[in-house]
Amino acid sequence: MVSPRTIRNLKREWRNNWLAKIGVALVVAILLVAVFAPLLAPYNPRSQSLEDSRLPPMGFTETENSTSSQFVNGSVQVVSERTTVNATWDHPLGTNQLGQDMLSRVIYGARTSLLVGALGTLLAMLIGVPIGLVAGYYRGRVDDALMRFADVMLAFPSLVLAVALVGLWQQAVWRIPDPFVAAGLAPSMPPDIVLPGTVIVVVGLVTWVWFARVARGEALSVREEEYVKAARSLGASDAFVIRKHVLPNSVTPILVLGTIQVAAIILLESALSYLGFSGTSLSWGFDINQGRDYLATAWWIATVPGLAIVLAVIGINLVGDWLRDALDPGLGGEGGSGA
Amino acid sequence: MTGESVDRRSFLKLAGGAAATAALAGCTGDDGGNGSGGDGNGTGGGGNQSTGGDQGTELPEPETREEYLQRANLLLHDQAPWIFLNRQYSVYGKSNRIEWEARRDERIDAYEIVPQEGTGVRITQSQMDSGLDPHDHRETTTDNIVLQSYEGLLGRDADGNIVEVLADGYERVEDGTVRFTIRQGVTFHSGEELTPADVAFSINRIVDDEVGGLVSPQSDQLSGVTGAEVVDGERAVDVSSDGINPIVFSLFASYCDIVQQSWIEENEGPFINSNMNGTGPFQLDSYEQDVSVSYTRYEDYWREPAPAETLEITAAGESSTRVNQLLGGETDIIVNVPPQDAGRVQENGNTELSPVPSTRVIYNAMVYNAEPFDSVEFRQAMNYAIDLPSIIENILAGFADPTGQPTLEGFVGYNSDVGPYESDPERAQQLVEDSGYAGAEITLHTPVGRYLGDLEIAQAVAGQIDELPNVSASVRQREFGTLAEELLDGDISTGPSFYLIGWGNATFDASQTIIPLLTTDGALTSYSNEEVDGLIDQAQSMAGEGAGSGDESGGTTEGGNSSGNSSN
Amino acid sequence: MSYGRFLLKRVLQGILVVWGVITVVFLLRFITPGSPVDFVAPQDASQELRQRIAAELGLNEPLYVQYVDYLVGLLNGDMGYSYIFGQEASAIVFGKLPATVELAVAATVVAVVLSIPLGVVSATRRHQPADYGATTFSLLGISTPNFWLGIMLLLVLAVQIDLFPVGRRGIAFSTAFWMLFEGNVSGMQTWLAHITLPALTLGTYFTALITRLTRSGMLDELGKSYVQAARAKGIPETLVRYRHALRNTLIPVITVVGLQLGTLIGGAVITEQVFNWPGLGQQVISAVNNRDWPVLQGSLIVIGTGFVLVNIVVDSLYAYLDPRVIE
Amino acid sequence: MTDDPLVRVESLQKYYYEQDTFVDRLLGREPQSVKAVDGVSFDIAPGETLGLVGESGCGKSTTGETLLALREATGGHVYFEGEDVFAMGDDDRQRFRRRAQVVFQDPYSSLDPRMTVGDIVAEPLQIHGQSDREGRRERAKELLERVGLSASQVDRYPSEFSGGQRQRVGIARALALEPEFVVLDEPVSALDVSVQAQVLNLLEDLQEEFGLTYLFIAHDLSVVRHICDRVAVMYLGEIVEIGETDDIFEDPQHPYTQALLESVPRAATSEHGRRVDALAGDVPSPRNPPAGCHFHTRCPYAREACREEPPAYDVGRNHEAACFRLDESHAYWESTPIAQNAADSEGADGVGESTGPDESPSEAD
Amino acid sequence: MSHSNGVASRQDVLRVRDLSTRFFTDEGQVNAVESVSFDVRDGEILGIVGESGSGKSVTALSLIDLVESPGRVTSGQLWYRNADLAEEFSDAADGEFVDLRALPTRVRRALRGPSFSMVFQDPMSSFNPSIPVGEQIAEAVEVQRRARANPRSTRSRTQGYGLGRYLLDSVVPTLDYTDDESHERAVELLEQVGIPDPEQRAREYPHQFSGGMLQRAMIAQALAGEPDVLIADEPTTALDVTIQAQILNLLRDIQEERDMSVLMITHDLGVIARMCDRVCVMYAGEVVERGTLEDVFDRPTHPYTEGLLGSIPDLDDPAPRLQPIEGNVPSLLDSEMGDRCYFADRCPKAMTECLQHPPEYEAEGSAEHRARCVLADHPYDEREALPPDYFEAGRPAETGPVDGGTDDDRPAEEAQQND
Repeated sequence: MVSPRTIRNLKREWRNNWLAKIGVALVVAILLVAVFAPLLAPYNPRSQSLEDSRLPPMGFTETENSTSSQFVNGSVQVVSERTTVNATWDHPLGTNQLGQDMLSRVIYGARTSLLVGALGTLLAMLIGVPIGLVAGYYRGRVDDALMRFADVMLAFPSLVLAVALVGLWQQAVWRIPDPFVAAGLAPSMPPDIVLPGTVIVVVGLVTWVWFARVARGEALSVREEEYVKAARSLGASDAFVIRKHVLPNSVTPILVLGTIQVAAIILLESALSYLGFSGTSLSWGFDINQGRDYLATAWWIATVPGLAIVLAVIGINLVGDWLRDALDPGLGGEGGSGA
Repeated sequence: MTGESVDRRSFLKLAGGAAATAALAGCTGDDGGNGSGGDGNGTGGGGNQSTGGDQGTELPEPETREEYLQRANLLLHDQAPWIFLNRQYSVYGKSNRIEWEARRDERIDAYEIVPQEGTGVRITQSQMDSGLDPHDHRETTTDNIVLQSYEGLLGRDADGNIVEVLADGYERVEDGTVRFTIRQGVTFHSGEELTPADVAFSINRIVDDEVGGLVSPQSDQLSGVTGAEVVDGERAVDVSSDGINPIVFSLFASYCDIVQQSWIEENEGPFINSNMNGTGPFQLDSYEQDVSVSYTRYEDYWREPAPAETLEITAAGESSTRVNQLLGGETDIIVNVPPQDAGRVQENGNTELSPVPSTRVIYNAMVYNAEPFDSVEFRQAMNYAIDLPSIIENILAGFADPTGQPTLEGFVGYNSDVGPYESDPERAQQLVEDSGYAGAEITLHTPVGRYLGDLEIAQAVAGQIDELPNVSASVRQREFGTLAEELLDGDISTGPSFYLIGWGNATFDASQTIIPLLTTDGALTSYSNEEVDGLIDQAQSMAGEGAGSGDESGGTTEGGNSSGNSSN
Repeated sequence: MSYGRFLLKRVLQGILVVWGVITVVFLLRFITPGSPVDFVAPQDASQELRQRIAAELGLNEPLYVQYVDYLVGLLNGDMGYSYIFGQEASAIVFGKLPATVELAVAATVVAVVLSIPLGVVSATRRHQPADYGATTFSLLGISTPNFWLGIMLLLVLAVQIDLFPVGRRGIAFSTAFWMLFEGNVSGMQTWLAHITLPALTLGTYFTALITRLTRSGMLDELGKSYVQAARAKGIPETLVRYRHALRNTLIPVITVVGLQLGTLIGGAVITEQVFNWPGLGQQVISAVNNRDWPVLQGSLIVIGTGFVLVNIVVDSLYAYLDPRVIE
Repeated sequence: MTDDPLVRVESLQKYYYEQDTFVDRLLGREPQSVKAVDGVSFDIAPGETLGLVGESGCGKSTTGETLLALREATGGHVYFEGEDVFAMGDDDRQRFRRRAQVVFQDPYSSLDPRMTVGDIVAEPLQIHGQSDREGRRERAKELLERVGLSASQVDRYPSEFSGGQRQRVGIARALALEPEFVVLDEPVSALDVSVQAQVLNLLEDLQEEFGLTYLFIAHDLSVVRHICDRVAVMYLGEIVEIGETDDIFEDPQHPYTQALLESVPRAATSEHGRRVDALAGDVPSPRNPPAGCHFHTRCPYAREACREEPPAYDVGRNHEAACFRLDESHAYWESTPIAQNAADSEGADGVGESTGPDESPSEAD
Repeated sequence: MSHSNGVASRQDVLRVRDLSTRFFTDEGQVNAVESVSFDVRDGEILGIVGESGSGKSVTALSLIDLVESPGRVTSGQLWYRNADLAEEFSDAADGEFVDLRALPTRVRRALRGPSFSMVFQDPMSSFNPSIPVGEQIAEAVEVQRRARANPRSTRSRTQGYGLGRYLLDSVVPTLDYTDDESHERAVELLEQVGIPDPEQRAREYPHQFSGGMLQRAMIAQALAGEPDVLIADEPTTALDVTIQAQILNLLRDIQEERDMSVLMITHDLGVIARMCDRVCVMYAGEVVERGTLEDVFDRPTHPYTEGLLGSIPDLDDPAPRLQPIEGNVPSLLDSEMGDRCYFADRCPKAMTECLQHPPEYEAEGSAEHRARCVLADHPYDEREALPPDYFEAGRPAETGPVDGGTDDDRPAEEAQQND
């Protein structure tokens, strides 16, 4: 599937492109964090400690006007006091309004983001690639119909459609037992990986078009290649040709697009979570939404997960750029449906 | 209720057949009481609860309407159909440009606002109206917009006392009929004078689907009212009710805006929803749907014209946006200042905080017939699992009062002997074991941004329950609209079985909380208990003393009469 | 094929797509759980009343009749009646449209004005600081969730330093524009103050995207043989770059921008939410939450149609710039 | 060469339709036909090499692909050993595929870059049901050796080979099923001269060794002269002249063939400064070919009669040309000559598409 | 035909000496052109012939300074006869000749058009697809017109073309840069190269032209500056024979009419034979043999030239068997080019001394005849012959990197030409 030439190109681009190295480093780091979240997270990301709420990240000290009310003699009195809150190494990235450890939440958020990104992309691929290949390979009426349908799908901005679908459909949540917890390695961590099923299905449904377009374009050009004609002249069936020639030779741009789409879907997921259409609370977008109300008093609640998103997406985009530059599938940035 | 003792037989006689079952239910509550050790209550409620726990039969028989309601509250405390949370505070932020006192019922009456600089007033709510038809909505946000232009027959002052508005007199004519006399010299913004026919039309438009081209969602706000008609030859309107309707004046003090019959009949729905023609202190200047509503002072108002010449109401869903708008001088009054921003508003030289306990109770409903909430022990365990004082202190910064019963302090029917559950995770764990639902997984549905700190409260509650080793809890954010639809659709099985919601009761009467929320046929019910139903039926068949605190007029005396009648 | 025929064909194609959009939107209701009646009827409505409402909504008709009714309604500008707001859905949708268009256009202007020079500079000063700066900016730009960017801009520019108002639209552009005619610039100032942050927020992703496209496109074009041929005939480098290469760079950029408009509108939804901007995006979200079907459907159709329209314009521009397309 | 022909092509037609989408129909537009191959007939005897020569866009490659049923013909018949190829059922079609192979022009695009040459050469065996992987590999090695490559290269990828070597791989693939008939579609035109000669020699050797029959498609007349037994000259989708190679090259009958031969620069000093009477104008578009004789727009001898009806030729073993001038009694001689200037601009009119490679436009856009 | 006499008396217009151009690619240094020397004379057609990868196109691009990164002209001199320049840049001058490589880039670039111009192989990709053909030719005219009006200022050539116009022009095709006069001249040029209805065609876009017509337009464009030397890089390769004949006729007519010098680059020996007075044969970046047409075609000395001629099937004589050169075109990677005769591995007459890189020897024939082969010096000695498998011994037969045909390893030539 991967020819030595591809590998050579990848290596060459790798040598010359320090951005690619940063990208791969970021992605690997985030992957590791996501996989080993239960081992890495210092706390259960859900466990609260209201007394420790809104601790700033290391290096910051917050002066807080804590105002509270007291009901005295049938009327409410507002009492203000100025307190200084110091960061502690117990919570290097601080805590949120419920006293949950931000570091642990960011670590667990990586899981949700990457899983939604990967599964959503996979679903989009599984829908889009066959459609695109069939349209491109058969052309004519089939292509006409499938591509007009793709045009229709394209006319809906993916975020708008996703909001509509997630909002209208029942939220399905998939729970997968966390292997580390099951194995007793991290007993205090959440026992399940919670996946927002509806969100995954919806992001797949709203982004498959990009895969269809790219796969179609590839199929259109690959089908004109003489080796495809050669295979047909040998009596190969259409299915054989698509499987053995068209698909493998379309794989590179599809993979590159897939990479970019993971980033786009992470953004999409975070946007959905931010808008409150999320199936799980262990999500970066969800935390940003939470932090929104604390901008003036606890800026880190929204800032830290936002930075996590930026880093993850930059990493994936850099890897995507690397793959594209090395393999040059000529996408030119057309793909993607970022939010 | 203290000191009086009534024997069990007479209690049974009063409560009717239902009481037998109620007693059984009481026995169930018994076990819970024993398990709890009987001292889990706050202010002075401990002894009482333990007594109630030991022997329902030892309780004195209620005699007045208020006592029935108090008994219901006690029972509900024991049965724990909710996780009792808090009374919400309305925390307003206001700029020093204006003078204004916040009200307890979440309404912002712009007539009371006195600008100190300039002549205009700007108010920012959490959301805009859902159309300007005064009879086609039931949210506070829309009320606040509509009620600047429309008025009812009666109203309430800032402390919740009933005052006369478009009616200058009201009395109970007979059991099912009350009479309002209509004020003279009131004109609609259209310039035409208010007539009794307009009043009768307005009432009928709400309660009768066939009148006014509208199926009003407010019909249950005037529950019991069946219709109204003009009294021949008098400037008065008779309102008839189904049954005695003890709180009818309270209802009219809170609900029923008066519209002009001809204006409604001549115009289409979309027009009515984007224009206003009331009798209130402000008339509509411009309306931008879902964006802003501007008013100018109505100079021919029947009272003194309002101090503010112009008024603009806008909305910002994000509380931080509202706070920043206030701090930036972009608005004068904002609603729902979140506790974390209270300091900023208070310490800023140009703004101040204006908190007031509201009439809204925040609670987590547990649907009585859904697993695992069909177990009283489990429900009680949930109450013991949470640390309510910590939530109030850390999340709400004290802008809330803890509750232990559905009815808020100061309401008719409030049982002052019942305090909040105490935080006791060990007992909670034990109760969960007893309930047989150990290992249960529950999901708390909560609206976001609807109530002060709603999501945070829900998260804290779920987090604290989740700390129990034998229950796991998570939160699911819901849009208020959809959640409310599910809860209001009349089918208890379609909605979630565990949800956070708030209930505002502008009538200051326990029945208006318990009936819709905790009786078998309640519109928003999550609970069914024949004993409670029986107690409430009994209460509602008596004219209580006081629909509304400080209710001074007809209600009380008339109520006395009808009480006697109904006990026959 | 003549340009006119090309346009005609493109418009017809567009109509087909819009029809598809309408059909998908129409069908959306039938793949969604719950009956529309639930969202219209009062909670204690009797079965009889629910029936009546269903009949009024036409829900008892066979699917195709409802479909035809809906299509006919749309042709007459009738998107249905919003029971939530007691308004014609079309009035609500078109009432919100200008705010979104304003925001989207402002963001596009920001993007175009910033990105093309950035991309050109980046491509022509390859491996120089300007290039690194532009590349880094564009990488950050496409990787930053715009709602977060908006929040951060608000935090810094509106909350910490009080440069801009924190939210809401302030004044409609049309109003500000007419005020300008009366010699009153304050309207325009207000408008600018309010739209700057949202437009920047929404425009950043696009700026970054177009910068990247322009840079790589420009590099591509500069490597093509016609550029070499132009140099060979003695054309000065500036002319080669701008008169020849940039023009051909922009052709594919325009198409991609057209395709990515969906992202812009999607971005507008969330930007509106962040900045309390009363546009279609907020409307969609509230319609979803309220199950306000007529408004939701109307909004989706207007958004889809807008996308198609803009793409027709883009394609016409494309064909104008690159006459090969017409063939 | 008196046997029955191995391949007989009768009035083969291949039209493409453009502007054939739903929207075009909606606009009430007639699909525009492109007559890539417009009634071509010829025979190929067993063991012989027929050259099909013409300029780009004349339809020669399309003819090759259509007669192998790689593209669906719009008219005409192809008989392989007397059996109608277009009427074959699936099994027969599959048998036909074994016996008739093709080698393509472009050594870069004709090999799947993601397969090893071993897999490429063995692919026909896989398609035709040889499931034994090892056996296929052995056979691939044999074939590679046979075409002058080393068996040790079986696991290499096409990108590691030069153009000439790739073309050898392509030939090996065509030979894998031991076909009788091979269509060689410009097999050497993408190669450098020195390598081209190697491949031509190889093709000749293979023909001899396996008794192959070739249809050799080319635009390079000198290559055709070198390798072909008979030659058919195509112009705008039609055959204008067909005959024995020597006859054609030494005594061309059709004005087009004459011009073609005249135009080719010879690699000899005697060529220096030779002035060629070049044909005027461009090849007209196949979308709208000129009426009558397709060549009349550029023909120096064109007369009014040429505009009226297309000339025909006989299919036989003889030297035939489709030109009225060969018929001494034809009305042509009485009609008025057409001025070349007019023809020039007419030729220039429809030139839009005539410059592309031999590939015809796609079936639908 | 005894044209060689006339040729000898002509004056040189360009003397190329030891020109080397290298590409610094990721795989390593590619020696695309190596120490190439030749002269171009007034009014003659010089042919450069070679297979793909031989460096002929890069040589042409090196002449007009169009080699692009990662390529660079690394050494050599380009002596161009121009009295004015020689006077102005006396440091770089040698009599009337001036070394182009020593001139400032600005000056050198200004020579494109009036001194040198180029016709490329693929007219379709050498015209900007989105600008009308006439406009592109007018642009070439305009540049030269402005340059003539103000020869010392490069800025004048972009005058009236400010920053705003750049952006505007990239969206709106404007005729503002060129004026009517230039347009008229463009139409005139189109007419001169035999394009019917030039007024109309000038307004059309490249894709509306046929290949032959577009090549004519390209020639018209190249003539806009009235160049001294016209470089034609494979001008007919993309065309059909009948069209090729037209173009060759046209080129010859124009050359004769204007008495220009033409540098004709092609892989087609037939085209060389028909058009050129003198010939350079290139192989692996070097000129391996040069001389008059007769020298090279009739008395080839280098075995490569011989092999090339033997590989071509003769149209007039169906020889029973071709005599190809065995092996493949070599890699031009510096690291893989030993210091030997680059042809030795394919050469049927390779000898031990061919393992040393040979100098240019004079060969028999005209005084011009040179060959970079020891055989020009002394005859083949079989005793010295290298064993036939000498070059295969070290590495497996025909491995990838050895031959220059693999697609990664052709960066130099492939960038400029596709055949």
